[in-house]
Amino acid sequence: DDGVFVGHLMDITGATGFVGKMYGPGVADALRYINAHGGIDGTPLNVESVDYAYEVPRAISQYKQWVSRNHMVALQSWGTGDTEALISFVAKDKIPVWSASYSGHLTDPTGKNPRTQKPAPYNFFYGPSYSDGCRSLAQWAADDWKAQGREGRPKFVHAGDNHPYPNAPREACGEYATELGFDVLPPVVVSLKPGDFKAQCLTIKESGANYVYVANLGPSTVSLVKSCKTVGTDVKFIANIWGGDKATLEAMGPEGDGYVFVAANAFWNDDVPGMALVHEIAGTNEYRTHHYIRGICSAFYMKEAMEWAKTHGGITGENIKKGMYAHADWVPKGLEGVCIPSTWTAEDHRGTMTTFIYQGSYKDGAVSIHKIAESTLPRRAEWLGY
Amino acid sequence: MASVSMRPCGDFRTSYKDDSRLFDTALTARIGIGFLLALYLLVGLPLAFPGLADWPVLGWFADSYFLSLGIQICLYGVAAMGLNILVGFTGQISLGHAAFFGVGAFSSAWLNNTWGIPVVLAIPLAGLMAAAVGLLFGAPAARIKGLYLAIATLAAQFIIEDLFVRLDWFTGGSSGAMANAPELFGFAFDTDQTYFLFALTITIVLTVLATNLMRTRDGRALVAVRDHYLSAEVMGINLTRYRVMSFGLAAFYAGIGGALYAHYLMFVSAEAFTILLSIQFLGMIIIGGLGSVKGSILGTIFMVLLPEVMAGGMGMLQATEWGNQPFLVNGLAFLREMAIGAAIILFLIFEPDGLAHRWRQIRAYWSLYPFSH
Amino acid sequence: MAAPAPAPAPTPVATPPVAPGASAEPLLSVNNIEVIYDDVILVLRGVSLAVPQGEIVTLLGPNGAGKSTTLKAISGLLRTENGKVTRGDIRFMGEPIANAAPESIVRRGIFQVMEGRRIVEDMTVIENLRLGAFTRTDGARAQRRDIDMVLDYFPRLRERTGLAGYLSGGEQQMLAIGRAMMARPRLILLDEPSMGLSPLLVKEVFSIIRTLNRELGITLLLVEQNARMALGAASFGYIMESGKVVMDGSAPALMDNEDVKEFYLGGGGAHRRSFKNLKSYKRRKRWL
Amino acid sequence: MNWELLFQLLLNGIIVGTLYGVVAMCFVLIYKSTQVVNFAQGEFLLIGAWVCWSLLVHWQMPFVVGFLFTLVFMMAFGVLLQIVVLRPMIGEPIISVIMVTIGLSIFMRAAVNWIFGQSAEAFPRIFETDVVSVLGLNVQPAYLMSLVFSLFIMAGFYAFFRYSRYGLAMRATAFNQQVAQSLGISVKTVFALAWAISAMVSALAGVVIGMVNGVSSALSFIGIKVFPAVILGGLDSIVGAVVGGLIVGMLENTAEFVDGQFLHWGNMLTIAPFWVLILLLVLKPYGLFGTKTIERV
Amino acid sequence: MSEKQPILDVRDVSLHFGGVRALSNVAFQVNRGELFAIIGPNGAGKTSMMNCISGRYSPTQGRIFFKGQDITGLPANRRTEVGIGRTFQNLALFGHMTVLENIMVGRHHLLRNNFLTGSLYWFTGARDEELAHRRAVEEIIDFLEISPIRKATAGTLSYGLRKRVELARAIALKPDLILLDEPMAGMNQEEKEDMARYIVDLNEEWGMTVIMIEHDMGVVMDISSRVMVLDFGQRIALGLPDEVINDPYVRKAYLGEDDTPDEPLPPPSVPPELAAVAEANAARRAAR
Ligand SMILES: Nc1ncnc2c1ncn2[C@@H]1O[C@H](COP(=O)(O)OP(=O)(O)OP(=O)(O)O)[C@@H](O)[C@H]1O
Ligand SMILES: Nc1ncnc2c1ncn2[C@@H]1O[C@H](COP(=O)(O)OP(=O)(O)OP(=O)(O)O)[C@@H](O)[C@H]1O
Ligand SMILES: [Mg+2]
Ligand SMILES: [Mg+2]
Repeated sequence: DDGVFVGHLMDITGATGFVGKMYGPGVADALRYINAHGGIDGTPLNVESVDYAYEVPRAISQYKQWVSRNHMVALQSWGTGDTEALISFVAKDKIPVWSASYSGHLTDPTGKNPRTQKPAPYNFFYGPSYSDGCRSLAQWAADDWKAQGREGRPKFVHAGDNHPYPNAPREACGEYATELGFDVLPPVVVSLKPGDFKAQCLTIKESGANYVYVANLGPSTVSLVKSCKTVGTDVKFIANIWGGDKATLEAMGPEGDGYVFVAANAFWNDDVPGMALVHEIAGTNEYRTHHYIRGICSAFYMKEAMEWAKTHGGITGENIKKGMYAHADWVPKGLEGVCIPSTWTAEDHRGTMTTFIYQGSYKDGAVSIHKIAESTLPRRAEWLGY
Repeated sequence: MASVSMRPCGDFRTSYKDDSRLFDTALTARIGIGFLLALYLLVGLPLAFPGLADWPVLGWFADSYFLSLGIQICLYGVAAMGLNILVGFTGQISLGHAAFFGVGAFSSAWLNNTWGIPVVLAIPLAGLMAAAVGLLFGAPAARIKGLYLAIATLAAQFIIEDLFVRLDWFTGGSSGAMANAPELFGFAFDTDQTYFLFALTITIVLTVLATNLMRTRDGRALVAVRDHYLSAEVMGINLTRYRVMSFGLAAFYAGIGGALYAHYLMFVSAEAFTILLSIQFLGMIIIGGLGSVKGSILGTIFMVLLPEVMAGGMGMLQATEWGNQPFLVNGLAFLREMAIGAAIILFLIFEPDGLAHRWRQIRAYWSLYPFSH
Repeated sequence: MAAPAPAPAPTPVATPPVAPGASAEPLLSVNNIEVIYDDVILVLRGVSLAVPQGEIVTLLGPNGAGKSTTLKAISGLLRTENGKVTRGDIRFMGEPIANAAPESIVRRGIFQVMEGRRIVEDMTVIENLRLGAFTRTDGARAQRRDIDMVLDYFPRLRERTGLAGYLSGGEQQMLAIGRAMMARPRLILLDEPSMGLSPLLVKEVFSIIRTLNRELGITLLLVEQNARMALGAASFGYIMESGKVVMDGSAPALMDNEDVKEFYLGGGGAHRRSFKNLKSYKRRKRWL
Repeated sequence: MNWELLFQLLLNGIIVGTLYGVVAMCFVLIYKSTQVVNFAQGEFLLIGAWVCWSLLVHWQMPFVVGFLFTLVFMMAFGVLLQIVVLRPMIGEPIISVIMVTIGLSIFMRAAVNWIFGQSAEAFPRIFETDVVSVLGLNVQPAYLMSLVFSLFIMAGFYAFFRYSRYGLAMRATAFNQQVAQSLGISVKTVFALAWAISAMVSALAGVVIGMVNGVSSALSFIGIKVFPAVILGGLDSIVGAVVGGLIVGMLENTAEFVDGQFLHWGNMLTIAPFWVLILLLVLKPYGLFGTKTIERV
Repeated sequence: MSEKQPILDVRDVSLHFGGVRALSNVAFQVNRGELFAIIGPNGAGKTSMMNCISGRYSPTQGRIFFKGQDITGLPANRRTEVGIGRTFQNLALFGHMTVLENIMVGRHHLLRNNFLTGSLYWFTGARDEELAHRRAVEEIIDFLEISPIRKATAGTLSYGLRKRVELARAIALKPDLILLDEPMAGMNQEEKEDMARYIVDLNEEWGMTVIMIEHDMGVVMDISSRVMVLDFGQRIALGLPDEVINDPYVRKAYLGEDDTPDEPLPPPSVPPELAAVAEANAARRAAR
């Protein structure tokens, strides 16, 4: 058995390298582990991991090379730009993709939602869409507001760059927040590149916002939180899935105390059955962020879909896609408690509606992270692809 | 008086018409046209007879990796040609070319999606729309010159980039817009092979147009404005008109390139048209040779292939035992980036006038051979 | 009136070499050099000339002969135009300087006044003059005195306080010469100093050239189109054509030469040929 | 109208703008002496900040010592850069040199990211307090330090170009390298000097910004961000660079005010300076203080 | 002559740059077919006058009429259409174009193709138009005897050749009035004679009216029909060449003539070191 080819695009050196270098190795390590343990029931995976530096043209030519030279059957990919650019190609070439771009519209494989411009039948991702992630944070914030016993309508504001990735959940989330009883303030634009955000923070402070949804990632969020602390903005920061992790909190230092973010898997030190496998895959005891672990989940869903395909006509892109629909409330074997049970159907690529909500705290120079809630959103039809 | 004409010995022209041909000699004409015909044939054959795609050499011409590089060279090359008209010929540096490229991409998608205009028509129309935007943002060129103008175009880049995300009705906002493959008489150019031929044809047409332009009145006027605008004015050239017009022309070419980009990827997002792309366009024409239509294409080839070659090189490095050194494993990707930067630097140190210049020198050398010097 | 009374002539900074026995060696000698531009265009094909210490030597020739190229080869500025001395050597005070860096050649005491003025347009007259003294290390006061001296030579420049770029052509030429004076070199290479100057100023410039030579002890190699003036000032002359020296001799000898009279002096000495009456195109003599 | 907010924003603009001004001055310095627009300016900041950071964090140096070391290092770095990369480009078309700086920026950014990583790191605490209050606005003390430094640097630059022999030589070199060489000016030395000073001063700005925002690869973007400042002031004016920086700083903040309070268009802070830039250039094609190029025939 | 309408009528033109009064109330007329010369010391305002006529500067005061039409406010680039062409004192060629292209630019206002029709070359008659004008340009090239450098890049030519190309370019405009700013600067006697020839031919055979700034009094005396003298921006004389040259003020301020004659020349001597080089050069010449 010569094996099947799996392409893996990651961003180590590019604009999103900050989290890319956590997620990418998760996928790569998992695939290596799978190969070392018999591959797909004996079929090895020929994996090529390539750092495309977040540059779309490079991703495209790499993709073409894999398709025509290597007969790729599946792709593990990364960013918004390349994922969107590849939607048509992968659909035509029938190559399923697991990306780390969680834009809502990727979850609509048939184009049911009128807002969906183009169905994305071969696109998958593991975890909540950006919209759902933000919705669950809004839900948590609403509870938090009540739990604190505060009066009146809380104010909610989106803070992120004017780019596809941060903007992806803006409207969807705003609508839900309004529904939950928030006053949704005009969004504040904060660059994806870190900088001095005191001006924006003064605006936020002035507007009296209570919950700031941080739509960016990495260093930019650090700058935002620090700048706001400097000018004395008293708000709760709630961040999307890429906006919070241990590295980010460590860079924030004391200012990161109380920082809330959403996640889609258990953490490195959590006491869950599947975590042993995660440690084994990493081959180290050194702390790994939840992005790394999400990469492992992504790879393992693919693996099991391939296994299903192998027994149902062979490992082809088309069969793998069907394999994704074969299970419900599905957790890859060995990762129990790590990955959230997920269900994909031919009409609905929202794997999970459940999210974990974590909070960072800072004490005596040390950062720690705790799960503070678990939230499950209703699988509303009108939210499909939005 | 030393004559500095570089033409092969024995090549005499007997009429002015001969003297104004596209190709310098009958030989180069034959080589050039022959090369293009061969390209059509080699790509077209496996397309017509899919069985041929498995043949050893023909197979390369059906390889969608090579073809996708070819397509990228075509669509970026067209845009680079436009930038060369602006920078190389007219002498106005632009840091906002990617924005016009983007305008073309969004326009073409919009015309096709919203108004149902067939893609083959939408592409030239998108060129015109980009040209209109180019004229608008080029208008300050009537007053602003040199690096000040360059930075004004940088401003245009950021402003247009911002508008891409803002103008929802036009661009689909931050989620971008879908685009369709071009179709002609029911035939869709939706594979790499067909699209390559499509893009190649457009590129050839635009190259010929640009070459013609440069050897006629308005083309000369552009160069005159660059070389000495004060005396150009006295020669009856309306400086403002030509300065602004070159923006329009540049944007037109960029727009066509962008449209080709859109219909190849079938998706357009604002993310693709950043200042980095603008800088890359500049790199293409500087490396290719300012003020040379041919150089624009050569430079594009260089810039498109460089990362690919570097990636290949890194792959090879990885395969050696050296590649297992931990510091290299983590650094491979950075090394590639560094290699790209270094390649650009080294290239410019050794070839500051660009590939087109070296090309001319080689030709001069061979045509004077064995009497060089 | 000769030159406007020059300021009390200060002693030259660059004193001529006094090494005994060195007198046989000219200050500057150019031996059979060949110059190529752009790696392909051969412009000088074996040019030799010598400039003895303390003399004025002139170099004449038609447009495109390679006079400016010769000067640039000496001053090293050829490099900046992608040209190279590919054969032969250039010696200044006995040391080879061919293809050396221009700034090091200036330090040795050769200063070229380039053709076409080449002043720094976005600086004032004074700043341009100060720049001329860039390589000098004898302090601000000496330089200020020299600036005064130059301005005495060219009183017009005194009134020009704006940017040098707005000076008239002739004023710029004055400034260029003045800038060379500021450098106090041993050898000045003057490329067409009279170009664009009014007859009055041409005379003045030539008397300044003589003064520079006589009073400051500066040696000059002078490229000129005004052959009459040039041969009048110089002691020796070379004539170049198509990249070669085709004739040379002492200034009076050259002035007596029929060909020189015909092509450089405008007919036989005293009675000038009228420009108007040259109805038919003339014979051309080439020394090829 | 919320006057207090406006006031605070403007104050913030002035403080941030001074830093823009410092970086802009480095730009102007290189432009004034070589006519080169240095696209690697941001990387100078980046390298300076990282070097200082690692001296403080890994080598545990006291701030003053580490800082001085950084300046010396950057000076050497600038000279080295000139010798290896820019010297061969002397006499080549300016646009090629500009492209070389782009190549340099790609190279240096990758190298720095490799060596130091891409995450944001915080500077160790240097000042006693985290925030100082200036007229009611809380700012990081590093800003005040930079304010003082920039005043010194500005004065230094001004005097340099005004009175120093080398200042004159730099201007001549920028005007025309051939002419400069014919005057005995070593273009190499001028280049080395310009790049060394620029690298050094950039490093200073890098350290200050690093102390405020944390050190990360994004520092390199400042290089592009100051373009409007440079141009507003006029490419070749030191004073203009500072004024340009202040204007851009205040403009950004005013835009933020108008946007945040009334318009809610979003992103005005980043975009407004560019709009203003174009408008201003149309009115004053050489910026506020730039010298008009001489047009004579 | 006086009953003919002047082709150019300059009425009390003044031009100020800040404090500098480049021209003050200058008035003169040039008749059709004249070869009119402007002379004057450096910085007198000659070039400024020409700039006013060609539209580079607009006069602070006064009006300029051309063929009876007021052209004072006409943009520079529109003046080719009415029939004014010029050359420049400081070279202003398009350095990167070939000589041929440079001259073709001169045809700009006579060509009708635009970027669209030009791009479509074969289909829109652009080619035929180009070729037709190419023929006219070749005629000019032959006339000025620059055919060997037709394809040379203008920027690499020697100074004198560039001046000639500039003249060719100005002729290509087919102007009725051609303005020549020091056309003979930087030329030797022989080349001046050629240039004078061209100018006279232009004037007499091509029928162009010529205004020429020139410092070589020989040329001015011989070929011009009338001469105007400017000094400090003011017209100080205007008349036939003979009258003007004998004007005492002109003699003093411009020619500097009533002065002591030139200092006696240094005694002719050939230093020994020159003799050696001269010998070597002679030997090389003999060998060829
Ligand atoms: N940078 C250059 N590149 C190529 N060729 C050049 C260059 N400079 C000069 N030449 C050529 O070298 C030859 C000699 O030029 P040079 O300027 O030395 O002549 P010249 O004797 O000074 O003439 P003129 O009296 O007109 O100034 C000319 O044919 C010219 O075309
Ligand atoms: N654009 C300008 N700005 C300021 N001053 C100027 C400008 N143009 C010319 N001048 C000044 O006007 C005066 C006349 O200059 P112009 O060039 O007309 O002299 P010219 O007679 O041509 O002299 P030359 O024979 O030396 O060329 C000079 O003093 C010059 O400095
Ligand atoms: Mg010369
Ligand atoms: Mg003049």
